[in-house]
Amino acid sequence: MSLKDILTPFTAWKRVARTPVTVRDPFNDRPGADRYRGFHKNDVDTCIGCGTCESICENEAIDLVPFKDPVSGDSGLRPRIDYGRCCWCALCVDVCTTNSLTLSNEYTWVATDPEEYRYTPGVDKKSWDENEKGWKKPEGNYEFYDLNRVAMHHLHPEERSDSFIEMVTGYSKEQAMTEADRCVECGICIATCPAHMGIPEYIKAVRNDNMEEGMRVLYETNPLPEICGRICTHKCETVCSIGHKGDPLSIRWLKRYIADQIPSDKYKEILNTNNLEVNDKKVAIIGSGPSGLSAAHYLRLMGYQVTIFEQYAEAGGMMRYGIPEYRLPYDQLDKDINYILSLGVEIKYNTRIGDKITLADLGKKYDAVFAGTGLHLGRGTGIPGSDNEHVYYSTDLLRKITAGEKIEVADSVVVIGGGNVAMDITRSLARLQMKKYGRINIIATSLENEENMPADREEVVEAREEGAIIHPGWAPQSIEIENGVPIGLHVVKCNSLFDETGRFNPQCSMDIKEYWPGKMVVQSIGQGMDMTYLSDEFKENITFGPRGRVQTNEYFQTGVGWFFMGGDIIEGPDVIHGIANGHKAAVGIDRYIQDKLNSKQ
Amino acid sequence: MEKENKNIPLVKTKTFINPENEKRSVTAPDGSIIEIDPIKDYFCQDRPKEYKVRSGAVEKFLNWARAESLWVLGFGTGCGSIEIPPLVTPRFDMYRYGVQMRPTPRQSNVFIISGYLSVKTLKRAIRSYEQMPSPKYIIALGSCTINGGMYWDSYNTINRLDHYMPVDVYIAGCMPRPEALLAGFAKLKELIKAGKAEKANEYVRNLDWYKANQKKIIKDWNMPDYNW
Amino acid sequence: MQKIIQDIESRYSVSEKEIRRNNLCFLTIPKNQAISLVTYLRDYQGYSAFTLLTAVDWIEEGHFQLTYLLNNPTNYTEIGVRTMIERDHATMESAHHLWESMQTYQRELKEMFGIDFPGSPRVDEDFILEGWTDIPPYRRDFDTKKYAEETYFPRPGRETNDPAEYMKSKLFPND
Amino acid sequence: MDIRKIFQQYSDRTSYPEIGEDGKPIIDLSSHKYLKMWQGPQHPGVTGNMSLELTVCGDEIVESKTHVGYLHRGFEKLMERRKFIQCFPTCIRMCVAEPDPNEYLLARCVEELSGIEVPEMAQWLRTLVLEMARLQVLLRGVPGQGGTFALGLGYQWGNYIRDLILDRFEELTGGRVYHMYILPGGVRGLLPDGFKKRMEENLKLADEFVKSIDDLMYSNSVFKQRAKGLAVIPKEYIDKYGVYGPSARAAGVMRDVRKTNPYLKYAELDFEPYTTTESDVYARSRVRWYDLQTTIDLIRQIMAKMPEKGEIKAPTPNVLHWKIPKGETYVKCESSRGEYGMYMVTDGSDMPRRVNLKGPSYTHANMLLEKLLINANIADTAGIMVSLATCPPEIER
Repeated sequence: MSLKDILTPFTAWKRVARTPVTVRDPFNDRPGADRYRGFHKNDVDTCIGCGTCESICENEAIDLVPFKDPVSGDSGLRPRIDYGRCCWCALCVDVCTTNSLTLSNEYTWVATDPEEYRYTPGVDKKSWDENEKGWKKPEGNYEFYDLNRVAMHHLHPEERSDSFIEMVTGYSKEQAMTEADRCVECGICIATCPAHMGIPEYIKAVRNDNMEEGMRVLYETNPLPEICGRICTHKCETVCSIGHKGDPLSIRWLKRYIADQIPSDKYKEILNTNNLEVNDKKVAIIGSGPSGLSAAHYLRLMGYQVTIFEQYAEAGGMMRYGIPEYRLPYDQLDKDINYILSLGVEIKYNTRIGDKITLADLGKKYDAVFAGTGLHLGRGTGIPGSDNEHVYYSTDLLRKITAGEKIEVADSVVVIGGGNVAMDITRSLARLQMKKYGRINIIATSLENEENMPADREEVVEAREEGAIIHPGWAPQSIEIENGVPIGLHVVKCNSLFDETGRFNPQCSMDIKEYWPGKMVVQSIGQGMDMTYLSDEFKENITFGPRGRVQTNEYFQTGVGWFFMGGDIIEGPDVIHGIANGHKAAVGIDRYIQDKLNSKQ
Repeated sequence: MEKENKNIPLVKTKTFINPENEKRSVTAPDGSIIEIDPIKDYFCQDRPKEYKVRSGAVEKFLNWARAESLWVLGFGTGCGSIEIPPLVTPRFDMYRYGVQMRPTPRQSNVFIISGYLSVKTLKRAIRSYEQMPSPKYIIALGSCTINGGMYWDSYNTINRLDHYMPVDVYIAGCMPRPEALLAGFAKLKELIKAGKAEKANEYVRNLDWYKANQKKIIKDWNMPDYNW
Repeated sequence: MQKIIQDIESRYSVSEKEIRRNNLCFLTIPKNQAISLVTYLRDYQGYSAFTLLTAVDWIEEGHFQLTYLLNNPTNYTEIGVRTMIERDHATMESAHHLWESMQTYQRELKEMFGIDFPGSPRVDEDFILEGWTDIPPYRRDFDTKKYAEETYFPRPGRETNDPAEYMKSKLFPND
Repeated sequence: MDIRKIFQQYSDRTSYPEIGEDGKPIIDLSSHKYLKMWQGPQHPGVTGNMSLELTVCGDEIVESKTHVGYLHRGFEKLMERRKFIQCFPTCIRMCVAEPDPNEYLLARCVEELSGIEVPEMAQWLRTLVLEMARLQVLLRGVPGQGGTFALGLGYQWGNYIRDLILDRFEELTGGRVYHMYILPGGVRGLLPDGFKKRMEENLKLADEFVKSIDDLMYSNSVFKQRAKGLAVIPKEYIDKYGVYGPSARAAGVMRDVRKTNPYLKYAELDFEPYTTTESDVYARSRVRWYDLQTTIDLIRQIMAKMPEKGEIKAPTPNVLHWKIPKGETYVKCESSRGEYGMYMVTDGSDMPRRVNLKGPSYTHANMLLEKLLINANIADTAGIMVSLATCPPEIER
């Protein structure tokens, strides 16, 4: 022990003269840091109630409680947080699909009643709601799931522009697993899908590489997965919660992936439909489109004897005769249809109801009838020159292409219409032109401007890739006829389509004119329904709504008890509505028949 | 909220006796033999009594005095105790608010339950609490004391502190910052001055209910029911 | 690392080996050889520091995996010696004579997994738990959530909705 | 009466109690020579919520048993029923004083078992956070040693600077104590603007603190008298009892994972851990004091060497259903107390099969402390415990 050891500690005295470091007012002087993880805030208008915050919370601190009525894409639920559980890890903020959930930098909450510590941020007003600082999801490449979808491989425009082979190649296993991994299993999409398919469930099956399970999930609500996996309008993807920050999941391609993996001879085994029961009740179905097939499938599973009446030589309706082969190859179409037929569904081809057999005959012979006759009639523009024989309807042309009939495609074509069917015919004719002339000269025009074109975006992009010219925002005025054949189309600039009240009322600048030459003009501005089989005796009992659509109850039952209708003539037009209608109608038919049986007893 | 079910009869649990608490006779240095029954001799087993509120200004003065000298028991029962050192050191300096740490329950009147309580600690916490002189208060920190917090599914930590001990003030956070703790003390002062920090008396009134809850989870109850 | 593994393989029946990094590998050894191998590694191969002993419950296969992790303080490598023991009446030879710290690990395993180490000092004393009467908590068949809910009653008043189910009940209840 | 003579009379502390045939002391409580007493869990002199069962003879300990488990939450069990990402908030609470090594180890285990590479920038930030964590622990721990010998002043100074470091943590990570900063794949944010400048100001204060604590504590005759020669760990105990980190380095054995198995960016940093051979409480405390300087220096080096911008997180699978193939690994890092390791077993599901955390306190507080306390004074127990830096939540998890 030296003297130094005794003296040096006294150097501490020199601190006496220092300024004190004590925080004077600890309640106000020290707001949390900019990134502080304090109490929760939620922007309830942005929040969609997807519940990812709930599923990542390791403490089960988050409940989803009703906030408003659900709408498509918003569950109407909002997270309520239990501060008896929360640990302020902010994983809920980082995982939030809409970035609506954040933390403020407020951190003081003292209470005497422990029941107080449960609140719904954004709904229950708190003093920190307006607090701008606090934890937000870190910027930059910081994500808990991949925001970019796995790109689907398309055939190159040069490869595809002269042939009808399928242009989308489908996912490989690895791609499908990666894509399926992005799903957060919120289930928001289910309500938006018309068929209410178990989307998160089958995506989970992809993730677990359990295709058989995936197949069973698919067939619970959708008996045409190969078809839907290719041409579905995928409304589900528009509400996908991942889509708020990044690309929505490729739900459609994942569905196709599952169906593609299972060979058709395995279907019955996997779906356990080898020995279906048969009862003595019979149901007739008019039309073998998506709604007809769907109804037939579910009715058959319930044990009914089902007969389909099809006016053409092959089954599939619009899926076969309306959709070009490059989008939906016939072998895949047949795969789904043949499975349904193999369940014991009888089909009568080339049988048009209304000709030899009337609806009344069916009503007598069968316990119930379902009509899914679709929209097969082309709708005309009515402009001068449109009555020329070389001015075509797209539906007719598409049907002819499918049936293999020869089409005299001209070396220059104008298509009127900006919907998906217009794109289909544009691209089909382009392929035919390429085959015949080695070059493409086709113009499609639509009333709607570029942003509002009714066709799917990718359809327009692909059509352009293939060489078609798309001119949106023009109103057709007249078709120039020379020597009995059309030679071109006069159009004027169209500015707006709807007036303030939302009525269809196109406004055009008549002085901005354009003329597009074309030796063939195709009208593709919508389709109409052929309801000639509905004779007057039925029309009495059936109510018609706007635009000539039949009014049905929620089970698609018409005023005539045994007669059900569905598909494009009721809702849509698209495949998935047809499938959903068919399924629902099958349930309705089952109830109707069972009720009748019960009342007899 | 649980007023109606507070009449649960006292559960008789099997009483374990630690070897050092067993009855024994010892020989004193002078050769005489002394019988010792530690449970009886070392603990007071009487039921606790409610604190009687004095009248008017006297009580008001006493409450003011109590509120301005909160002596905290230095027992870090869980993670929350890591934020106590900043409080006793210059940055936040809680001495200026009349709050200070004491090493023994006999000198303290505030017990900070700093977060989760494992069953093993709960037993010690109850003993410490009961040894504190009345009037006494409990401040509970963090989620864990409210509804289990992080450890809601753990087999060894309690979920709701108010089932076992009476809590006057809760502070949210995991863990609450020193500033939040100071706010908690301010709230407690407010309550004491208003004469509303009555939880210790509630504990006495509902002693049987609390004891039943405590005995339900403390498997080896080797101490008297009440010791102070 | 390879050299040591080859050397061990020539002396002991290694049924499985997993080389994780160039300084960490795991070897599976029959139960009766495990302590012998650990001793060998300590005394002849320089693995004189003992890092940890723990168990993994492979309830599906009906055995516990014991892992003795040894550290070589000179070349800074680690070897994990794994051995499988029967889950029913699990016992293992005690290794407390090799390292003083071993008895704490064995006490913990006895308490948390119910694996007995006959002869290990204080192995039957309570270590972490106090008055525990249920099955040892680290076993996979012990459900901690169920136990916690039954014993410590969580605060009532919580209810939650699944978004998909809620939307179904509100938007299309009949489907 | 010469007091010195009385002390000399009892100075040979090994003479009692008698050692039995099994090598253990024979302690007959009824002889009135011995008293059994508990230190903790409610005691200001224990490091956290743990207790010692001491048998004393006079004021001298003849036998001690450590009792832990007051903070047992069953983390390893809880993590078996949590997804990998959900393990993080749980895991960091395993050591309250220094949570960041927990985050790092868990993230490293997950990354190693699933084969994820962490971006450069994230590695630097991780290194920074780990060193900051060490700094804040040491700022409390170094003067805390004085506190156990009734020298509380340094503790007041140290805690103030520690609080400033916590402010920097708050700025960087959003949390004061539990940072939740390191996640599998990377970290949760870049340095805020002006961080380095503010950090440098704090480090200057820390520099000054290092100097003044040397004057106040290490040159203090009272501290020297009490700490020197107390609880010497012989060199052969290092492996036998499992002694790590500063405690081992005080005995002349180099144990520092940063140096022996460099992880993150430590290989690129220039530092030399201090070793000495006295191995008593004073030496262990002194090693920590040198560690404090090393850490301050390391933080300066890291801030100088780290890039300004960069990716902070590698892409990971969707954390909500992240499955990791079957495997097992052991990852370690250097905490302020010594080697801190995590052993993880996965079985191909989205939750770990088993996680086992191995901290130095586990061996320090149990067998080693029990051994070292024998023949020490009751008044010295706190000093010995703090010198071993026992952290109860890490022992029982």
